[in-house]
Amino acid sequence: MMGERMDSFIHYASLFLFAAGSFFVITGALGLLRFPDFYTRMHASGVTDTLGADLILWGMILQADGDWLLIAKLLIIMLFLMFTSPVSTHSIAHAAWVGGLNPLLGKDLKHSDIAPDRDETKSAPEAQSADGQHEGGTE
Amino acid sequence: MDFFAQLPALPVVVPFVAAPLALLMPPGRMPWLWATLVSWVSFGLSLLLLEQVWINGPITYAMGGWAAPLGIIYYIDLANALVLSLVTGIAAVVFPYAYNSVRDEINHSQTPGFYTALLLCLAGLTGVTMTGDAFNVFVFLEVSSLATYTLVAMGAGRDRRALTAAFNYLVMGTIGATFFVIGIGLLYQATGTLNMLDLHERLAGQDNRLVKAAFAFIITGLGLKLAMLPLHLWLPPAYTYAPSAITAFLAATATKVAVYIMLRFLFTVFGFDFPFLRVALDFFLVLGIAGMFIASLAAVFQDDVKMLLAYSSVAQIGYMLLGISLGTVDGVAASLIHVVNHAFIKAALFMAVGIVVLRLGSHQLRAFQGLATRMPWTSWGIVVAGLSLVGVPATVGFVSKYALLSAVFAKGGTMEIIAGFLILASSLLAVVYMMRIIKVMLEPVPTEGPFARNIAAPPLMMRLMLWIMVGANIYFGLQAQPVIAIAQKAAATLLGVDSGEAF
Amino acid sequence: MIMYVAATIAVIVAIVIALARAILGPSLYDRVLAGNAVGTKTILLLGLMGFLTGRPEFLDIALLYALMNFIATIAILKFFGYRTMSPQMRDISSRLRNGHNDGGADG
Amino acid sequence: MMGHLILRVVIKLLFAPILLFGLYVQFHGDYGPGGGFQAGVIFASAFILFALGFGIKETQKRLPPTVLPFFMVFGLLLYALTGVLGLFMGGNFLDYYVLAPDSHHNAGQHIGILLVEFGVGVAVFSAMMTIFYFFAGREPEIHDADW
Amino acid sequence: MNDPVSFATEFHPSSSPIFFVELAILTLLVITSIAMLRMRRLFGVVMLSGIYSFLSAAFFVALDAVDVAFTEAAVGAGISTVLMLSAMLLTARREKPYAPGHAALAAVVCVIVGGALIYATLDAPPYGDAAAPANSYVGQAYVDRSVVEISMPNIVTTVLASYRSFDTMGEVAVIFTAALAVMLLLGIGSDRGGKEVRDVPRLVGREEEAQDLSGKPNLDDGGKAPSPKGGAS
Amino acid sequence: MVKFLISIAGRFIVLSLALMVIWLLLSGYFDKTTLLVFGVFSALLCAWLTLHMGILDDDSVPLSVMPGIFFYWLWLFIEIGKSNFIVAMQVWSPKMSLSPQMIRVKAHQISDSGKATYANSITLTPGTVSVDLLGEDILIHALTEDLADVSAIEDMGRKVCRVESTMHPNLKTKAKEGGGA
Repeated sequence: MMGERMDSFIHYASLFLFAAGSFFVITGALGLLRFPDFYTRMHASGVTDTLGADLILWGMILQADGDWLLIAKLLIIMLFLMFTSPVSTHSIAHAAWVGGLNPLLGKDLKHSDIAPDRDETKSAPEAQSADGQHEGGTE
Repeated sequence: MDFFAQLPALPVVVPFVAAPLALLMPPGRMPWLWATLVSWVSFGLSLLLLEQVWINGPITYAMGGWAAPLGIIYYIDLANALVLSLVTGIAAVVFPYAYNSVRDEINHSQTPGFYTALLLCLAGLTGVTMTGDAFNVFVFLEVSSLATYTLVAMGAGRDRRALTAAFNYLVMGTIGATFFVIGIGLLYQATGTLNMLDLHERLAGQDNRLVKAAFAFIITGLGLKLAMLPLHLWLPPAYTYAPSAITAFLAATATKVAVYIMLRFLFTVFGFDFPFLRVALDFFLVLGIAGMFIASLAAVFQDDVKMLLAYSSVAQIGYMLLGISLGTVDGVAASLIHVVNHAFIKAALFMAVGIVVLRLGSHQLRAFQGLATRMPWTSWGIVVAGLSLVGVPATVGFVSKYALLSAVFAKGGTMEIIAGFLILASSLLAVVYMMRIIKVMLEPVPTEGPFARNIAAPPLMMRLMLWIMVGANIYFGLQAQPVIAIAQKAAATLLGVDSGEAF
Repeated sequence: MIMYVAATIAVIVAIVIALARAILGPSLYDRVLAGNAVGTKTILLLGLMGFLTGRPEFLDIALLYALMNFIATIAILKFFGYRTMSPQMRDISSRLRNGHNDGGADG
Repeated sequence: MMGHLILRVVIKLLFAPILLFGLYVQFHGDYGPGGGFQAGVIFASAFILFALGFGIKETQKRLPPTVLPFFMVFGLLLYALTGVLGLFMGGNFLDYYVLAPDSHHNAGQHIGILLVEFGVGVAVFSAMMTIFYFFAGREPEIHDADW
Repeated sequence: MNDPVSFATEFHPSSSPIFFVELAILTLLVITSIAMLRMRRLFGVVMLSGIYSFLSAAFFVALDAVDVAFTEAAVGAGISTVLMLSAMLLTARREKPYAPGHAALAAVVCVIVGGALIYATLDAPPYGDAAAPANSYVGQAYVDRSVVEISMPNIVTTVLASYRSFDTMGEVAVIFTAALAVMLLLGIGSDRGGKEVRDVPRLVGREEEAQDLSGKPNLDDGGKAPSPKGGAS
Repeated sequence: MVKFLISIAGRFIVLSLALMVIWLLLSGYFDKTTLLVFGVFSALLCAWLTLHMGILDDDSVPLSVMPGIFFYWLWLFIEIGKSNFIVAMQVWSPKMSLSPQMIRVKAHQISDSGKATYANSITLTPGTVSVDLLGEDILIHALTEDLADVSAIEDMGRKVCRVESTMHPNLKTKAKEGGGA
């Protein structure tokens, strides 16, 4: 009796987790398509990477029928994703930033004025001022 | 370990195990000595195997002890034993020859890698020759091809164009291999087996689209590998820019093994029960004749001796295809005889060119000016081998042309009779291009220009090996009976004696 | 059963959208991001397929995918930021660096 | 101090588990998907990841390119010599039964497959590393701006 | 319904959901390969080929070819991307415009090959047919006999490492040869080798390249990205 | 005890044990002796390789954050969930009201792994991505103004700091000396 109720609870819980996970996966993908520039899309893909994937993986864990081997593997995958996906995102963002791709900033989504001052030895003062502006903008 | 029971595995296993060891040797003489030793051992083993097969008939050897349809077996009849002896024999002559030429053309520190690749190439070719498993053919074809691409590209030390040539060869060769393996896949789909004899049995009576497509893919793939006429474009540059020793080795072995595989697939796997085969054979007749003429004609206009000889090779493959296309025991035997004899001819010619390249640094026709006075031994070698290429009596070239012509006239169709005359006509083209070389060699030594310098006598080892090859040209021209007998019997086994005169 | 199917459909739809982003671009970084996203979603797809066919041992492959996806992305970062695979990772984040601190960060 | 801290930290953290995963795939080829080939690739990928994070010079200091040919040869020879061993023990080439002739659990086959797969793994690992070293360890030659 | 094992036994290819997954992945593969063909920028091609590998490995999983999928994931998606990128650093980033005649020829060849393959499949046994020769003859023998003869759970391993061990040895030799080829062509002693690698990234010329990255108008993508020149002034 | 654990030998042992556990989890075969032997061998080999590659330190065996990090993760999961909703709402709203910001926060963490954890946490919570990490500065790209909440992010940083210092109070001083030098 108790076990049966438990089973159906697990069933509905995993159903919910799958539904929510699917929703977030779709959301992330849609964001990837809809958002205006690279940096904003990055956030959208983060939705899938974190919540969507995790929810679906949790759903699978509930569905694993107590097979701890499966659960362990799913947890390992989840952990691995948790370690690597932010690093991947950060790496791409960093590469874009260093590569001189300027983000759209502010409500009106203007391209920022942050100078891609890669040649900082020559234009150190300018870089300083640019950075100053940029800092001011955040407050 | 029962030596004779294990004999079939050894010609592959010995070079295969020896190859990686060569990589660890110190650069210089040592890897060469090792490779030479291995090639001699392989040659000895192959001859033993040939003898065994001649006496006892076909041998099967199950790799890993797994019998036919499940495991891979080696199936050795006279056809592969003959080609195997040819490949290892050429290796046994070319490897000793290679030392000086390689020292000149390849960076000293790369010699271990070079000989490793050479031994892998040898192992791959022997593996392809002996196997009785269709997929195993592909695997070992890839081993040898990959090694070959590398070896061709090694010519870049002397001429950067070797890289382009090797790349083109790589692309074409890979496409060929892909076609081949697609064909094998389709065959597997149709029959569920990969063993050649088993394939033949299970293909009997199957004449559906799957098998037809498989046949087309396999033949096209192999056609690329053996440089059948419209698919030959990779061959001339690859042969031209490869290191001298490699050209001599490849010209005498790689395409020959491909021809053998073609024979094996045509007659052992598909056989005359497969109606589509006749269409293909007619196709080969046309391609063979076209190859003979177009490539010979192209050879006439080359100013680079290696390029010239490479085109001549394409033309000679035309002869082999012509022999196959007859579909008779005589025709296939003539084809096999030509495989052997042409290997002797081209090995000798390319080895001679290699000596010239070593001393004069070029294989342009101009470099051959005055060669008759400069290097009389080498020049005589070129003359004898050239005469053999043309088909002058008392040389191997005559034997194979004679066999081919008699096979053609014995077949007796109109088309075949015409083909017979065309063989004679294309031999005239061979006379023309060989005469070009000989004429230049007879001119006086140039007094100016890049080739006017004094040159030292070529290394004894190279000349010795060249003359062993030239000697083989004459010896087997005079004593043609053994090769003819083996080839006749091999062809009979390939076709299955009864179906020999199928149409 | 039905929920696996639903989740699988969702993941496939997401892959389609990400693929569209990968093909559309516009910048190279968008492509990398989309490629990475396809990788993550394929991991999910693999897991789901494992459950769908009743052979969840496919999860080994999913783990391998996660690893390879990561390596590929890092390689691309190297490729972008450094134009060579050889040197050490070095701070080239010059935008942030404007005179103050970070001792030997730029080597 | 080197840059790209996040990457380095995560690579350090994941290095050992990735290696372990490679070995797991190597030794569980009998039971699940995988085997020597995949294991070699995974094992190499851990080192490639290290090289991406810490520089190829640093990697080559720890895993010198000069030892890789030895590994390569060892792997291929382990395979081939397992076969030759079968030859010498009275079977055909690559016959594993003769390695443990009196076993009822096909122990010879298990030993043979284990040895052979290990050879594959070592050979593939070192071959991948060789290819990576030679490709990645070179300066770009063409500096064209058109990406 | 929640019992995966019982489901596996009544697996039937054309009615199961996995069949539609296969179809979907196959469609995606086609789309990806077409996009790869259309793309002139080599980097994008590498990117898409990585995606292609991921999808095709998923496809192999759907086809139950787990070991193949494993290999594809390990080699195709990860290592080959890394190696392709490394190789790209040594060459141009953009495919040269090709001669139109060659494209026509290539198209004809492709159509012929594709036609031949389709022609072949017309007579092929249906997918998943247990009575097909490929499934019934040697394949079935492997399944039946490996339990007795080798007693190992993974039949693929028994086939690769024991029944057809000799082939696998050849494959290892192929990989060995590939590494050897790279060693000979790029290593010490080759006319391209022996160059010292610098431990400092090349900064010279980076600026133009970086600007290019952020998008020059003449490039096919990056239209949205700003010109960094405006920011720098 | 602690001293031993953060010595090389201690880390080696801890790493080997952890790897053996991972092996068992992956393998699932407890009754096959050969596999267990291989497991031990593999774990030791991997640990040795880690040592050999010179990366057997606090990053590869993050003992200093060990017990605390799990509670932190629990907290982080909730944070991730919350910020996911904000981003998801942006995605689905017909008219997006994005206002991306670039902000900068200080990373006060002592150890590299602490900093990396912090930066990764920022990236993991959707809406904020750490674009650059240099010295003590983390540059963040935030999706909207609400998400660009410096104080909330720095609160996360303090939590990471606390996790970091739970086990090794002495680490702090040590690192400070190192930082000062």
